[in-house]
Amino acid sequence: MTTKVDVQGLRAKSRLGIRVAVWLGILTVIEYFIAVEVTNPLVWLLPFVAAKGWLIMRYFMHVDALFEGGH
Amino acid sequence: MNDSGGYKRDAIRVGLLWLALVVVLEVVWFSVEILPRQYAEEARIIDDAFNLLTILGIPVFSFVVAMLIYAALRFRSGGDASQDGPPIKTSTPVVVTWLVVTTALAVFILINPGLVGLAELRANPDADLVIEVEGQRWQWVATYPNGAEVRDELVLPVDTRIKFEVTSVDILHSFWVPGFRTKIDAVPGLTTSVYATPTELGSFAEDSALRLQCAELCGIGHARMVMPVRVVEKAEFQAWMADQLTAEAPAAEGRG
Amino acid sequence: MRPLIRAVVLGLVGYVAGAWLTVAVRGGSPSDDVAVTFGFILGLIGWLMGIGVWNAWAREWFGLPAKPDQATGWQRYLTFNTDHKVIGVQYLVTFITVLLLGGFMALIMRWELANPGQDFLDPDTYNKLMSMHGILMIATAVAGILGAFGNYLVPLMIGARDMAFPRVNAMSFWLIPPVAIGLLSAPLLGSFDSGWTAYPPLSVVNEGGQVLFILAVITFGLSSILGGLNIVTTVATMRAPGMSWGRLPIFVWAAFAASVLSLLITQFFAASLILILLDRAAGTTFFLAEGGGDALLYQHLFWFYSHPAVYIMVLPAFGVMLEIITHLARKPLFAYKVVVAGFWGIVGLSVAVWAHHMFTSGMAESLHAPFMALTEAISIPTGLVFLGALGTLWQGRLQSKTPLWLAFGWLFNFTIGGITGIYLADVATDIHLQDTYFVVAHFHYTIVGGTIFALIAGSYFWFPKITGRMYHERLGKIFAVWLTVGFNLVFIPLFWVGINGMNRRIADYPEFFAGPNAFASVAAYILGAGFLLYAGNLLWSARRGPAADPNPWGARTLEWQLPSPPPEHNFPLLPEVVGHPYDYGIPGSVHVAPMTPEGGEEA
Amino acid sequence: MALSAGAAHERAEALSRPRANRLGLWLFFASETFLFAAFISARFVSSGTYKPEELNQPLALFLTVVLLGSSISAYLAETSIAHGNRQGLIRYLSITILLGLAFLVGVGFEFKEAIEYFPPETIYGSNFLALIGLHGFHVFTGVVALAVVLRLGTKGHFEPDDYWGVEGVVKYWHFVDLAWVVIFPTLYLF
Repeated sequence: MTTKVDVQGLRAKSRLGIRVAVWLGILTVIEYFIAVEVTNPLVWLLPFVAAKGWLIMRYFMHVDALFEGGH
Repeated sequence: MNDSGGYKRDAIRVGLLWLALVVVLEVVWFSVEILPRQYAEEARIIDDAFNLLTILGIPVFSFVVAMLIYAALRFRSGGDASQDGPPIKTSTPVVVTWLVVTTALAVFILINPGLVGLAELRANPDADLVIEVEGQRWQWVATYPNGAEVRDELVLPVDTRIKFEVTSVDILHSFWVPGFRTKIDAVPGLTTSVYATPTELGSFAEDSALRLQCAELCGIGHARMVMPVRVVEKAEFQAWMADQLTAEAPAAEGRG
Repeated sequence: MRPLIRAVVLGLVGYVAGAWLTVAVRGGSPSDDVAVTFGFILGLIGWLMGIGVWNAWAREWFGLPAKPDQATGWQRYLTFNTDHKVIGVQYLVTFITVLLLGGFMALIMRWELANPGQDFLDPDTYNKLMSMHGILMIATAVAGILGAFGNYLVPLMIGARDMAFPRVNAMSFWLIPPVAIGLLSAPLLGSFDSGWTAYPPLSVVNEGGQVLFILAVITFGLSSILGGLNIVTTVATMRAPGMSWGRLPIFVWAAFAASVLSLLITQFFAASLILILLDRAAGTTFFLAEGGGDALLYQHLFWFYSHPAVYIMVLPAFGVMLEIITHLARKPLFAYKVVVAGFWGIVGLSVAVWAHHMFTSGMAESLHAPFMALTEAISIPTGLVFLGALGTLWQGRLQSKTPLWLAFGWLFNFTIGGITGIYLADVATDIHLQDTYFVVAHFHYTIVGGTIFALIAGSYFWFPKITGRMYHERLGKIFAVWLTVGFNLVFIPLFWVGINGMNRRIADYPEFFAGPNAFASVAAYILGAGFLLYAGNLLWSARRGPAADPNPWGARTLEWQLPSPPPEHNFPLLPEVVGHPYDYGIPGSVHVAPMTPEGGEEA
Repeated sequence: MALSAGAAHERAEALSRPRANRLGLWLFFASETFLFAAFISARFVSSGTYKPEELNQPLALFLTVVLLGSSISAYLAETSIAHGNRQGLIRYLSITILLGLAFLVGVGFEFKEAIEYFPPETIYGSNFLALIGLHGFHVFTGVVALAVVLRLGTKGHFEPDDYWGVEGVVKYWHFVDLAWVVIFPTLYLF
């Protein structure tokens, strides 16, 4: 029932995830302040949406696993 | 029959069949009158486009039909299912020719009648007469420049460029006079416009193409949401329009 | 039978519970839009759980072992069976039934339209009948071929034992009966009279049956999405060794392309209907001018789905017909790669042509020219399909069989459908023709003449594979001619009345159009009678027909290398694909390595 | 080919199963993207880039941070079970569910506030409430799915080489977060 815990792998992966989350947080805050300060922010916000989307798909959703076989 | 001689013979025969079909169908098309009578300048533009598309469509249609007739007559196998045809997998010249011809045709019709027709229809934004038309379930109300509101008949002067400003009070309707070939939806909250320049006198009583018909499904009364159209001489129109105002006044009082 | 009874009971219980709870919470009547909505949702869940989702699937979510249904024989067809062949047959029988029902409604309409004036349908009933006919037939065209042959044939043709997600597959079929029940019970709430297009504001202000239409069609959309997702995944991940993309049978390509399209854009139909539902039930104002809403928004969202939907209908039909033509002409499919490129060209362009339905809608005039150009451009990839079909017939050894006769009728009809489509893509002519019988005739040529002909031709062509018996060939040919001639007699006159000023969706018309309408009505009854021959032939042959050879056409694709009907899990051995499926006439060429069990040891 | 039916097929299927599952899920996301795209485009078509003054931008920023936090805990849950740490799976799944519920409470509050400022009888209100509602519905289904997986996890399901249930649900949760990444500026920042 209990399987061996791969502590090192887990720690490395967790750290990566938290780093990505911090980046997402930073981007969100910058995005927010641009939106509050700039009058017509549409063009300015698009890169932030794209960057956040890419981070989530790449690191959280593992989109590249789609193109590999197996686990 | 597999040799190139057979191939050529088949090609020539199917080509002749195609040609014959094209000639017959084009002759038929030019000798029958399918489109309704033109009562407006816009009808001419639209009918020209219709005719041109048909003239170009007949060869395309005939090609398929010629191929089908020829294949049905000539390539029928008497043998069993194990007898295979020649293993022609593809042919670059045929594919390229096909692509070039279909693309050329698509580009041609896009330019003429497509863009040309569009330009002609939009050539002139001015109008000599503006009539507001309002759709409601299930009747049309036309308001003339002098303020007359008319519900029972749309009377229009001949040889006048008329702009109809169309809207709706409830749901979607569509303004369509088949004799003019013009159509635009009546959209609540929006004023759309369409032009017609009547060129011939006539009335609904003589020709059902002269009717303002609702063309957008609007419920129970949709089919009968019709207003008769009558095209009259300019002088007669002015007199009629003035009459409407005097005729309307007592009626409005009575209603109020 | 038991699961079906359970499903009906749980469905009803769910409906009543949903409606009752709504009334208990917010008051109002159990027949108002909100109560019906929640009733339908709970009823749908009850139905699905009852038919087998609970037993075969949902138990696992709670850590319990699944208990798949063990029914055998004909009872399999009434259960949550995950065999793709069972599901294919379920779809086929269901949608041919819906087709006949929708056709019957058309005959009632033609009875009313035989003479000007009101005969026996009042305009309101007529509009409702016309709307019902429309949506039933649209559903048949969207899901008929993809559901029946897509499910039955795709795994067989690519050498797989089943679809990638068999339970999702069973669910996408069992979502269909609630759709039918929802639509057909709409008259209880006053039915819906806004056509299958459900344009607001009419669809916001009309009677409550419209809500059932909305819920049923959203459910149908969910079924299409799940079905499409399954076909795409199956083709992408489950092909037998050697079945490269370049060796896929053309029907698989067609089903794959149509599924990609269906998977993505169907959501726009769902979204547009959800917005109508919100306008009706939640007091929003998306399409009502009073609150600043915009009726044209619906048309954009709706046609963004509904124009490509035409290609969801017709791409699988292309696939079916090219299969039939290739096998029965006994020649390689002409320009195979070009045809596949044509399919993808159609998929790509189809999402960029929607506004040609709106040239007279009052939308911005700057959109007219681009949409005209893109719409006319789609004739180029469509033309490549004709190139493939005609090129394959050229110098073939045509086997004179019913499916091929129907293929000829199909090519003829679809040519007319395609050419008349140009008149509607051209802004000038469309201004006159939009919303007339010209449009009605045009789309019947593409959808009936294109898709339904393929559904019928396919039901003959794969009949021996599905049933193990042969249909009656001569009766089949008589029907093929009857159908083609009858169909053309009905719809050719309708082009004329449309051009001359008869608008569509009307119960009454000016005296001027009496002649052609009477003609079309008589022809419609002749056409309708022909379907007795069709149904009779297939029903009788399925029970009493002579046993069919496993491969009566001498065809090369994988499904024909198996016994008829194919056994459960299809392939006794993993097939190995070694060549192209259509290399007729090339000496020594093979599609599949022989599937004999020699050397095949139980591992 | 000398493999018997059962063996060869099962081997082939075992190899293609995770691929099929993943592809199927991504296709579902693609489909859902079109649903969100329809609602988002409806908002721009009806209201352009109009932005009312009454928007509660700080609340939206708070909601964004909550959802972002739930995404990282979902990530940690999946990573834990992939490396054999069941306690981690349970802990982080629970956190994710709590954050998801917090988000729903926040959205509920926002909904109540929004109905006053831009009621559904106005076009902006229609779009705003529909889009928030659509996303909220997805969050709700995500929470339910997470709860199902959490329960299975506590009962001993899922192993480092077999945790598709967790992976699938967590991906869905990230997708809901991804949708919010677009919806947040669409509703609150333009």
